[in-house]
Amino acid sequence: MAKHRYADALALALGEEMDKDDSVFIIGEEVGQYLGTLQVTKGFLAKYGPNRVVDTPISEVGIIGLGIGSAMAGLRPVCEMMRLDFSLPAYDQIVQHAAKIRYMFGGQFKVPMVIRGPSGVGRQLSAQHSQALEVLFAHIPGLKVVVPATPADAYGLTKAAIRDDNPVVIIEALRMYFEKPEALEAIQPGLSEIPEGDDWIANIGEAKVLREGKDVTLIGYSTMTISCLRAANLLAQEGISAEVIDLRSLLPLDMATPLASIKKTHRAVVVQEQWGMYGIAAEISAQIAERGFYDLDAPVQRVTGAFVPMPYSKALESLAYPHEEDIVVAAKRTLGGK
Amino acid sequence: MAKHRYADALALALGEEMDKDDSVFIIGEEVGQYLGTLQVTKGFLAKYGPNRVVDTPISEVGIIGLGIGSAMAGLRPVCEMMRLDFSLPAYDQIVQHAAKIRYMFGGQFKVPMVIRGPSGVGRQLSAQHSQALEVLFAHIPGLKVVVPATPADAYGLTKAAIRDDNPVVIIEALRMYFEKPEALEAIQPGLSEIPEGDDWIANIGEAKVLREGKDVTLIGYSTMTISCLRAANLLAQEGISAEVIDLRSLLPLDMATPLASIKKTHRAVVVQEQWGMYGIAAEISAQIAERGFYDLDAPVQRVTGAFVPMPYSKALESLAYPHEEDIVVAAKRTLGGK
Amino acid sequence: MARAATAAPPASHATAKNGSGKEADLDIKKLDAKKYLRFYEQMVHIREFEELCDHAFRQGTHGIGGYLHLYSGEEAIAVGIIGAMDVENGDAFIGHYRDHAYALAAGSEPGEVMAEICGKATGCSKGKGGSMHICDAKLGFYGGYGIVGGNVPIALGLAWAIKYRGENRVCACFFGDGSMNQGGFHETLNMAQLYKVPALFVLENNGYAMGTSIERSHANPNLASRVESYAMEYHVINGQNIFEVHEQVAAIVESMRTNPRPVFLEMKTYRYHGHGAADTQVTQSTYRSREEVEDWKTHRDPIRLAEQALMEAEILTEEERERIHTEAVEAAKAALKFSDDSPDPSPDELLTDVYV
Amino acid sequence: MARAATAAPPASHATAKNGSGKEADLDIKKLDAKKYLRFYEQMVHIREFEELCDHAFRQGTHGIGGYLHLYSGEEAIAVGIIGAMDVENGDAFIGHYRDHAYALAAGSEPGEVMAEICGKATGCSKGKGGSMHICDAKLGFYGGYGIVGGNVPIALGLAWAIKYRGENRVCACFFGDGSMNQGGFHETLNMAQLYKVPALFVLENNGYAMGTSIERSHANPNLASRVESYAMEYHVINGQNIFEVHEQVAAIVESMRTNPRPVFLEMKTYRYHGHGAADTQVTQSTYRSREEVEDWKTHRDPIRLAEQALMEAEILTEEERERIHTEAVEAAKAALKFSDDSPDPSPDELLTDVYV
Ligand SMILES: Cc1ncc(C[n+]2csc(CCOP(=O)(O)OP(=O)(O)O)c2C)c(N)n1
Ligand SMILES: Cc1ncc(C[n+]2csc(CCOP(=O)(O)OP(=O)(O)O)c2C)c(N)n1
Ligand SMILES: [Mg+2]
Ligand SMILES: [Mg+2]
Repeated sequence: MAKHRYADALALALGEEMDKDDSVFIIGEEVGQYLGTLQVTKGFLAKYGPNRVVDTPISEVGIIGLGIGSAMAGLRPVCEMMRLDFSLPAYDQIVQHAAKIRYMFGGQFKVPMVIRGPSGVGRQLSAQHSQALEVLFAHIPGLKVVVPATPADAYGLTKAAIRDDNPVVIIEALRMYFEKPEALEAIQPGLSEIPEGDDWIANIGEAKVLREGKDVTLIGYSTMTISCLRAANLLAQEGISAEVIDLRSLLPLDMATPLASIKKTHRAVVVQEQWGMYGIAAEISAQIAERGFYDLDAPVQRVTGAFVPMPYSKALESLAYPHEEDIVVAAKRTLGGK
Repeated sequence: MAKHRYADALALALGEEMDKDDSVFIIGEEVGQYLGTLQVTKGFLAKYGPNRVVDTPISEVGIIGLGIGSAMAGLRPVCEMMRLDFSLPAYDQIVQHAAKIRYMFGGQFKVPMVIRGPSGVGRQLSAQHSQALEVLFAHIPGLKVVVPATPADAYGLTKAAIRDDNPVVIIEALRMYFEKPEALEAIQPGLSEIPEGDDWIANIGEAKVLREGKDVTLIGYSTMTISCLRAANLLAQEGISAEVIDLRSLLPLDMATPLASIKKTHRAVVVQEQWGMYGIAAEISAQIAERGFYDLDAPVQRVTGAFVPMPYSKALESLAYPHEEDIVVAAKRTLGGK
Repeated sequence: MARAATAAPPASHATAKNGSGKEADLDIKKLDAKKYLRFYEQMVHIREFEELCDHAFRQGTHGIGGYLHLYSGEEAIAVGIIGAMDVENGDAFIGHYRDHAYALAAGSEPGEVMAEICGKATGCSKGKGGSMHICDAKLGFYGGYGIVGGNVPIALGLAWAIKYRGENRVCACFFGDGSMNQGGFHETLNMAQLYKVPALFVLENNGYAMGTSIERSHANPNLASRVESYAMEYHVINGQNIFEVHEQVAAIVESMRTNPRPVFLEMKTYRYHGHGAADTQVTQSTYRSREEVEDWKTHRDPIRLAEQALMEAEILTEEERERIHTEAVEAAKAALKFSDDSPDPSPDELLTDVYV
Repeated sequence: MARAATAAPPASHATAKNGSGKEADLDIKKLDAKKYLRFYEQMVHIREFEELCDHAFRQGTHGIGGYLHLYSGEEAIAVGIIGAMDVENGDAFIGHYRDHAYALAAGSEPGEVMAEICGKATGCSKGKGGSMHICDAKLGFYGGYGIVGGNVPIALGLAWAIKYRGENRVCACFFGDGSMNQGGFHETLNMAQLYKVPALFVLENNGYAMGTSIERSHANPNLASRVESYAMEYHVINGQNIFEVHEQVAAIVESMRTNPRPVFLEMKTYRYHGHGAADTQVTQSTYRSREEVEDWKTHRDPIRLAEQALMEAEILTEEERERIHTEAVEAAKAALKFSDDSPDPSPDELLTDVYV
């Protein structure tokens, strides 16, 4: 199977869907003539023309609004946010409109649009450009939210999102964009492979056991899935067998997979890149404790980022989000360690 | 002690703080000449003049931005959102600016502003005007979020919010605005009373035991606190003694009070007006299970609204948010009931 | 010779400058009599429908809750503009929350509109939307929206889809003067002009956004300048005169089909009721006088003006007039009865329609 | 007689219309020589500071990460305008992310600015903000912001506070041409004019927002019309000529003190570097030619133009010129050395400054 970088997997998925379906188009800042801020859409303008690769002013409300309206009219817009943080000026369009139109009009319309862009922390971009905003979307009924961790899912979930008839937010892991396949393969073989053949796409709403284990279940998504795998490698060196689950989709959320795992391991660590308070991991932890109450041998451990706006200085920034060592500590805590 | 309606308590608090401190002013749509959409600021324009009671265009970004800048310059703006739902067009100003300015400038500035307005469900206002958006604020470090349930707290938390040197969002319970004091007193004596004397204000970040009990702890905030009290009355009729905790503030969050209660009751029900997925109750439930793991005799029960945009029809709407009967059922479930 | 009746605006409504200055001097007799009779009839039906809504709201027994925003006084806009579109063949339109008339003007079933307002299962949005969220997909009505300015960027997308497919369709977007102070409005206008999409922006300038007059909320009450700053074509039209509205807009819409571009219409109009049901006589008195309202009702009512012109032109007889009014009252009542006879949505409906 | 040197704009930058047409025909000799020498010196210092930042970023060993947006080419704007303000006595200003120069022009310690860019504990924002979030409260600099257009509504509030207190102060707000396409920009302009706050809106029109030219993003490249649609006073100024910038703005600022109102300045300018450090020669080639950049550097460089005029007017000698340049290089190096010698923020700092 071919090995890809995350960013290339995104490009591949977008291109394939544009080839397949004329109603798919991409719109955003610098997606065309500039070849994409991070070059995901390099070559697209030349290939598909300005009707399908649409450069815009710095007008996120307009971009999302255009996406919503054109989706209602039967197109399949992919709205690129240069960074997902920049979706916030358009948050009203997303939450009050994209998410609600189907319901509030009794099902008369559908809004098959994609909102996507790089997200997350760790690139010294400081407070306004280093956020993991998943909750702001995953709390909203009517949206779907996917969080690809690997090149395979960057590909498979993007394709699935484009074909989905609902508004889907793809929260892309900026830190993964340009990771070399070899580096990923070193963490776990297969991570950079895209399943081939017969038009594979991922199923939105399915979590996945990425590594089997029996002592403790590590649950992550996006970059934190990779950190969980690294942590599992470290734990293995100490004779602890960790199962790693990649959530892949936050809305809908597949809890059956983690709950089944915990039936086996009786211990869980939930990892999230940024703010713990009212964060994604809270829901996972709560559901495990509520629904797996009698399976748990120890309190669920949450490993989350510092509850502060992201600092710029590398020295502070690296303290502000979880590393594999933090996950190892938490895992050991579930096993009675300190 | 004087008994007040919730809306009157808000007006009283705002007026007293404006009397006390010249740097306090109120700005928003229809707050002045129209006398307030819900008449909270009735008479204010005449009393304080147009410099301190500022009517605006329908420009939420401008309103919040004006609030932020003037707060940085030393004033104490109170930005009224006609409904808190309308803060969403200005969400970027709130999350990316108000919340982050202090941190990202290393503490050089403070932003002592208040964003307030009626919120919540239950008035047949349908999808775009019936939301309990607490998570969208409480997930953001740098903000404070208070959720007064009673006239006393509508008064005390509003005053505290205005005096706080940080940006504070007051999520007001629209359904409580015009509840008659007698109706509240019938649920529990004292609910409509504002503590008198010596310039009382509430402490932001303190939960409160509103009713003592020993069998199960009911945890609510805003309208759901009232529903918990009603549920406790129903449970009492069946010989079940419920303790009721009003969270009052979601950020900072006082977990010591609920955890102490659960040490005693060993059972908890957490109630939230709207969306459960990644909702406020998830954090509370998770913390109880994580930190009170060995105290709990039964899984925490969450009682939340339906995970759908709010429907308009009364018949559907009333199914979409929790009622005291639902809380009773959940409480019994913690006690081994079905 | 019968002329389109126009009257001087009451001085008290500073913005009602009575159209663009190039007052239409229309010879009614030369116009399509049947069409205008239908428009007249539609306006009367809408008026009666709205007045019955108001009544039913106050009765409190029909299921109407929440907000209720009525269109009385502005009928010529919805009727004249939607009447210029081919909604059965791909023209699209979208509105704000004052939206019953858009559906009725396009030909939606009044019963389904009323049932929606009353939250019934038979409502056009299955009772899930209510008064603010009427729609009719089969007639190209992409719905009414409750967030001021929120529908405007969506209209950009509807019009974009037309352009994308190379169709000779148009999309109309109705909104109020208050919308112009929302940032998204500006992003939309700029992009619409940049991409030359066939969007017809219809400003219903009724002088007030809730209790705030244009003068108190727009630094420059000359609204044309805001639109012209995007180099967009702009027309001011007397929104009270169905003949002027329709003739001008029909010509514009046709020209948009062959020369796709955005066009902005400022319709001068007035609302008779309070902003919504909560805006009572008492609250209205904080921002406008009864005299002002009466002045508009007396001198610039779209139905009266149409009636007068059609009768002068001998297109409408007194008998017809009475029949139409009677039927309109009956139709509104029938719509309410349809709603009253309809069931509430079934509890299962709570969880449907969140996702496809 | 020495005249303020101005040159015709290179034809390739369509928007560089070389000021308002009423080209200043300033007699340099009649101006305050000391002041302009200081401005010249400041511009040179800023240039060297920025160039060293660029160098240090590429070295990769000084702690600079993330984005880095440099001001080279635009120096006359920050220097001339902030130089017209009384920042020690209550005048305020606020900027976007291309913000080092604002602080330096106001007199912030270059070492503290550089340390911030490098994420050190001694940085003006304690290393928490970085290049995009420089500030200096004691000099009225309310900071640089990373969200396009995000600082503009905040400026409204800063200016509002001045009006609220009845002070005769002003607040300047710096932003780029890209900001004008953000909705909040419009809400702000309307409200600023409605409330007549003393806000000086400073558009740094450098022709591009990242890789997008004005022509490709503004439906109407005549930006004046957008501002005039709010009835706001508007001036176009050649941002490359420190004499024109300062003389005109100083007069405007003084008039704002006695006649408080918002004023909008369009400063025609150009950036020499890529948008940010990630905008390389390769990516720049997608939107502008090397010739265009060279043209500006050669014919409209603010430092060269000032130098020429000051030397012609015999205010600046060749010797002085050399001294200033040498000192500027040294000052920049000293700033970097200060930063290099500074510690990282202590781990405790992670959790401070979230709340008061
Ligand atoms: C973003 C937002 N802010 C405020 C409101 C509350 N609101 C609803 S309608 C309205 C007035 C709108 O007036 P206008 O646009 O002129 O339309 P009209 O009602 O006159 O037809 C206001 C303030 C809202 N729905 N959305
Ligand atoms: C809301 C938002 N959208 C997009 C961006 C990404 N971005 C940062 S700067 C920039 C270009 C801004 O150009 P301009 O305003 O002209 O200022 P200049 O860089 O030319 O000084 C863009 C698109 C952002 N920071 N914020
Ligand atoms: Mg209006
Ligand atoms: Mg620019």
